[in-house]
Amino acid sequence: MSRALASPSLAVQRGILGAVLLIACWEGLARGLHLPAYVLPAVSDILVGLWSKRAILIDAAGYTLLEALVGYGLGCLIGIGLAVAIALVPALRSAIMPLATAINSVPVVGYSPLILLWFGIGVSSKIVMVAMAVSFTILLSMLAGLDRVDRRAVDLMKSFGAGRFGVLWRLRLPTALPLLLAGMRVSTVRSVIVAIVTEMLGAHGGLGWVIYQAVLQIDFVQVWSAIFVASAASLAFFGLIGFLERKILFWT
Amino acid sequence: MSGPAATSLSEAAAATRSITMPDSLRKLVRLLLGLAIAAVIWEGAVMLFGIRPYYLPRLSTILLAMAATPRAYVDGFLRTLAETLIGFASGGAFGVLMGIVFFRVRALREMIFPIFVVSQTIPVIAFGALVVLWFGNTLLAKAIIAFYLTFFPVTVNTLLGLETVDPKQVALMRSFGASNRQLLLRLQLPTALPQIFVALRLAASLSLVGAIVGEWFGDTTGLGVLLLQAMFTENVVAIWGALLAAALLGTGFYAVVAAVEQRLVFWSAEQ
Amino acid sequence: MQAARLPDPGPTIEAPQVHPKPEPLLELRAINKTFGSVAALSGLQANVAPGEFVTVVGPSGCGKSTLFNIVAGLEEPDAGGILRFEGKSCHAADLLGRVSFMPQRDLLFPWRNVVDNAILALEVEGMPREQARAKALKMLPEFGLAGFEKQYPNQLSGGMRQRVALMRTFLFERDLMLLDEPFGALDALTRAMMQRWLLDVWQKYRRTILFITHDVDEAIFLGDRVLVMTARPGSVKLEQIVDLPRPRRPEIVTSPEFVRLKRTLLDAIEEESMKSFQSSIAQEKSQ
Amino acid sequence: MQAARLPDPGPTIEAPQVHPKPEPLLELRAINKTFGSVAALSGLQANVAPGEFVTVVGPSGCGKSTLFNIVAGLEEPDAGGILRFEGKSCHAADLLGRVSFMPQRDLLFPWRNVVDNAILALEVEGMPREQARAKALKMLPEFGLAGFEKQYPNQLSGGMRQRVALMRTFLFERDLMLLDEPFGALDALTRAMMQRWLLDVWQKYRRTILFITHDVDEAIFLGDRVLVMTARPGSVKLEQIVDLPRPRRPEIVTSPEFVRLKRTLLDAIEEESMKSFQSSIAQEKSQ
Amino acid sequence: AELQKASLRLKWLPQAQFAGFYVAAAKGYYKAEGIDLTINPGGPNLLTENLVATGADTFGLSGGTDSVFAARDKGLPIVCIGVSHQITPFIFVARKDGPVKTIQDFKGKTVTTWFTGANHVLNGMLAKEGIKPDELKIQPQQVSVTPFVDGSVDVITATYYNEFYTIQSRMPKDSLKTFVAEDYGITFPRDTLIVAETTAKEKPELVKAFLRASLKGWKDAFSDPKGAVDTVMAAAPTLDRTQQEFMLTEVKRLMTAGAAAKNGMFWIDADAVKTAHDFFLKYGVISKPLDLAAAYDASFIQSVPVADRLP
Ligand SMILES: Nc1ncnc2c1ncn2[C@@H]1O[C@H](COP(=O)(O)OP(=O)(O)OP(=O)(O)O)[C@@H](O)[C@H]1O
Ligand SMILES: Nc1ncnc2c1ncn2[C@@H]1O[C@H](COP(=O)(O)OP(=O)(O)OP(=O)(O)O)[C@@H](O)[C@H]1O
Ligand SMILES: Cc1ncc(C[n+]2csc(CCO)c2C)c(N)n1
Ligand SMILES: [Mg+2]
Ligand SMILES: [Mg+2]
Repeated sequence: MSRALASPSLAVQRGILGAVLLIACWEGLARGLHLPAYVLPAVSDILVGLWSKRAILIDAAGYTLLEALVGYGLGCLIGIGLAVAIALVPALRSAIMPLATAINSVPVVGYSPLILLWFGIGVSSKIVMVAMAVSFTILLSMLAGLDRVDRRAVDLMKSFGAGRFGVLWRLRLPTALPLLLAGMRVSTVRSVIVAIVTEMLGAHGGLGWVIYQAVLQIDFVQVWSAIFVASAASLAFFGLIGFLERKILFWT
Repeated sequence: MSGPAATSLSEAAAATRSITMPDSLRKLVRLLLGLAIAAVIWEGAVMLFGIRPYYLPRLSTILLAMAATPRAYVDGFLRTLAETLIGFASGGAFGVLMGIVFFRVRALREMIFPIFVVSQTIPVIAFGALVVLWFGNTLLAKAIIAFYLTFFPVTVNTLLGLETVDPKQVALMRSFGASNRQLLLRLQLPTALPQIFVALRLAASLSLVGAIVGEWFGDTTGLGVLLLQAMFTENVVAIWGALLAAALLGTGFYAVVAAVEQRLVFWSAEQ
Repeated sequence: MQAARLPDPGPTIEAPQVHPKPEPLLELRAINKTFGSVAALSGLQANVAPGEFVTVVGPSGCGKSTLFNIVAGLEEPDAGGILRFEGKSCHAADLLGRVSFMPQRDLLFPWRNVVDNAILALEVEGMPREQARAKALKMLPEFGLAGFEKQYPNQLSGGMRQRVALMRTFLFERDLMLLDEPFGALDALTRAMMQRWLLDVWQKYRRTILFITHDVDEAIFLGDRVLVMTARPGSVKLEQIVDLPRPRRPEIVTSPEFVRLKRTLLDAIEEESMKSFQSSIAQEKSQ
Repeated sequence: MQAARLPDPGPTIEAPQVHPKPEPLLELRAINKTFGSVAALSGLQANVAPGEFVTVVGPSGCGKSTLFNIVAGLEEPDAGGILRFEGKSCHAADLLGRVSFMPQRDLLFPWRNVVDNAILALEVEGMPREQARAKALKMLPEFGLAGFEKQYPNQLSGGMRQRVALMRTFLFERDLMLLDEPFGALDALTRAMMQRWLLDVWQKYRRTILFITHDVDEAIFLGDRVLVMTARPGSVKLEQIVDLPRPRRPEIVTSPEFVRLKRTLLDAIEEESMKSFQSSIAQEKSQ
Repeated sequence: AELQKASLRLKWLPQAQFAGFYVAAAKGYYKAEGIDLTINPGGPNLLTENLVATGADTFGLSGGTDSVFAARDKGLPIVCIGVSHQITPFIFVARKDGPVKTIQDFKGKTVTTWFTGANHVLNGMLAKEGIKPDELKIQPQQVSVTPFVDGSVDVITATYYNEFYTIQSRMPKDSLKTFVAEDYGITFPRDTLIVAETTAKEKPELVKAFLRASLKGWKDAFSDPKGAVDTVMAAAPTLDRTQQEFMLTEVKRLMTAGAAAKNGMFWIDADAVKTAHDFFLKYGVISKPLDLAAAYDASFIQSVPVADRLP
């Protein structure tokens, strides 16, 4: 009981300790070596910059998060859907997997010119890019999870007269959940990044757009402020999925 | 040992081998057939539906354009391959290592893992310029970016895999007096291996992303350079050329990793 | 596969001691099963009449579980074998969902607690969860699991896990039940109680049961008939009718009739088990 | 934890039937073990003399495996318990690597074939792989596994898996062996052969053995002493010395002496098992 | 003698826009001046001023006068030693048959532009015409000109040498209407050669040598355009030759326009720089007046005889 209460707080303490050490090193390096802002601004300067530009940054973060979330949701649906389709119709595997691998082995950013061409410079192209990036990770994780099911357990379900769908729903999906959720957790961060990267190639707004503008205006404090905001947003997203993961996977 | 059972086993092995040969050949033929069909569909669809080349050029046009400057594609392919491999190998090794360290040393995990997560939330493009600033236009700089994208999923999955080890099996090993090292090598890593390979397959793709994006910071050779160039000269044919080359590289690399996985993780092969 | 669908082969040629019931529920003829280079079953032949309780004994690794997998519909026998269920020739796969099967390993799902593991088959059948749970909860005490309904499998002892698996099978009510060493991990008394209870259930509902065990006493005590299997590749070596009166009292095990049957069976099994150990004995002698 | 390191409590107060050997190899006093709200063991007390063969029986879920886990060093008893090995007071963890332990589930590694699973403990000890394999290959026939050395666990029958696990334990040669239902999944004859073989090994090498079983015949046939455990929370209800002459012949099971012992033990077990089923019986009566 | 290592960071990917440098390198003009020069391409995510200021690169061909102002304004220690494009390289393009006939027609229309300098040109032109930027829909311009060709954008920004070519290859030239900055009295010289302040101070000979070699390269490039495009295409083989030849022609026009016609290539036109500076100051693009003499140092280019600077 007391351990259950004490250990997370210890974990948090250590996490904070790690963060503090990192920030101290950074601050010390930047201040100690008098690094100019265009090499590496001090954390304190970044935080000050962040505060002064908070309105712009919050707006941009909202814009980016919207793209990331919608794309993420879409990507999860597509990835899970494909994996489930493969699980239900094994013949699909040899059709879907090589194609998915080929598509995924080109960096999503590689498609950006085509996606921007096809979907325009607005929000939809970012969503498509995020969905593409997320769906493959989810597909792989989910499939690995679905595949690792115990053959004898499948046999048992079959002997109960369970069809493919029954086996999938009652056995394979629960077996796949830990891997799926791990994939979903990793994907949170990627979704924000892909949204930002695509914004940097052409957008009406968002953190990537802010970063791109700031680079060209040689405002590196603003670049880092935007990166901080992006990090915080991804981290919150990551934490949320991690929280759900722990709630869902009570038996592990 | 060389009783009748042993003979029948080796016979069985020989039998399986003689079945595998045409099997792999058949797979290859099927693959080539699949590719040919895809090519015909592509070519046919563009001609049939009159798709404008700015949206989708004919496959033959793309292949001819690639054949016109083969050196550019071959050099780019090899260079990107080298960057990818270095990034993948170092990222994979570091990822597994950190997974193990985090698994073993809870305090380190609690201190550093959040920082790893934070590091992954920084878009590469934002700090790619810094990498050029620090490491110049070197192969190393690209490999570092590939490494940066690769190690994290491997760490996460290694950790996850190590944690799924059956405590009863750990207990058994412990009862044999197994040291931590033996526990790791003989039980925990093998148990985690399927999970690690899921991440490595992902990492195969991510390391290529890293290499290509890395080449967007003022490099002279590589598929990323070709892609960027095509992108900004709005040369849709060349974009597709670079995409096809990247797809070939990525799919090939992925296939190699998947093949290694099938060899090493034979026991989890299901259905 | 086509070869398996031969026309009805007419009345089966039966050994004299075979049960004389006219229409078997399950009929197996010339069943072979090979895994790579290992022949698990070879030329197996057996009939099971409706409502009959048939026990199966045989040396370890002789193919008993393989036989069950075939009858449960999970594995097709090699081409040429004949499989008939309720008088109709069929593929093994046609039997999926028509027999209730308890595998040798418990195969509980770690994310389901005791009750939810028990109602798995009911859920598959489409029974609403609450109704299925209510049904299962009522049975818990009978299986010695009262108070454990909310536990997860990793919190149970070996015997308790097996009882949950058994309960799951019982809740899946089918004419034919296949039980693969269901009492293997139970202590003597729990085992004896489960045996008596099983006989009660069987007599009440007249479900046909095929029952694998390693305990000859158990095989005789429970069965109408005992099938003794040969060493790998397995086939039926002996079909022994057990014509002890029912209901059977625990004391029956000391009756001369029982002891005589046991002797016959042990001799048959011993002969087969010996084959598995031929080489080991040769080795021991040479030392 | 400090409480466990009490000064030597002097000569133990022993029930009259306890083995009179002067220096026990293993000594357990006032052992408790609680999992959350479930008390698995409570006030357990037992001694095992060097070279002794002690069998343990008790109702399912009474804490036998838990006891073994403690003696194997895998689980610490609750504070206050006393554990002594080779005359020295110690923590459970100190026993790691000093007893050879066969768990109830086989726990074979799916990525290792039969031989490599068998040599696991030898490898851990640092024996070169080839040497260990040679040693294991020689033992395969004795375990009825000849010709199966290259198979992987998922290609084995239940009994074969158990034999591989048993072989793994035997290759790990330690003074104290803990066997948790090692013959549970074996057929009658294989089981009888393994029993005789185990007695041979035990007499030849005089290893001390603690052996869990559900089969009272087996417990008497093998043991110098039978410990009967109470229902959960488990403790030792009865220590029954088996003073049958050795070597024991299979025929011994029909001797009056054997039958008398069996009656005593069954009565004790029955009383305990009944407790587990109290509620179930109440329920059955009410129907 | 020992060759001195140096690098030139371009503002963009290899193309005929930078032909002279590639020709000079290929013909060994830098080696002849004692410089072992590496040409590093730029790209969308790199800022040449930054790389030169930090010393990662010795020389830079950076965005233009606007980006030099911005860099100096932020305290980056760089100096401009020459200006390549003497007049604004951007134009704004509309369809002849479309609704935009005059700049007044921009009102309420969709205009795309780059927010990397070209936006200032647009704002300047609008200001001269008394139009406020919020009266039209100004959007960031993406890579592709397709939205304009498709008609979903009314006015697009184009460089003479690049996008204008692409547009013309997809719709007839006489269907286009162009708006030129100079017609509205605005000039933004672009493509500035820069070095770090320390380089300018400590290695003036290196800088001069670099300029001499580069100018020779450019002269060769203009006298043998086909050969120059060959050289560029050796560095970037997938480029479109016709487009590169077109680019070189246009770049020559931009490099030899205005004061350069008389004073030669890379001339720093102090008046044009001053006008641009005042304009930026007025619109708050830079925070404070800059010391133009320190930011633009013409002494290096003037060390090369005028004859060697004329193509
Ligand atoms: N990790 C655990 N968490 C919670 N409860 C546990 C745990 N391990 C064992 N128990 C409980 O402790 C009790 C004793 O379990 P144990 O496995 O020792 O029984 P056993 O005597 O070996 O039974 P069996 O003969 O069925 O194998 C059981 O009630 C079980 O539910
Ligand atoms: N999937 C498989 N692949 C290869 N061999 C197999 C497979 N399944 C079973 N076998 C082999 O078939 C034979 C019979 O196995 P089976 O499990 O039917 O035995 P069993 O009679 O149930 O034994 P036990 O009493 O030990 O459970 C064994 O020799 C086993 O090695
Ligand atoms: C994303 C993006 N940003 C800026 C430009 C501007 N631009 C147009 S041509 C060119 C090269 C040299 O003048 C530059 C920098 C672009 N095209 N794409
Ligand atoms: Mg079996
Ligand atoms: Mg147990």
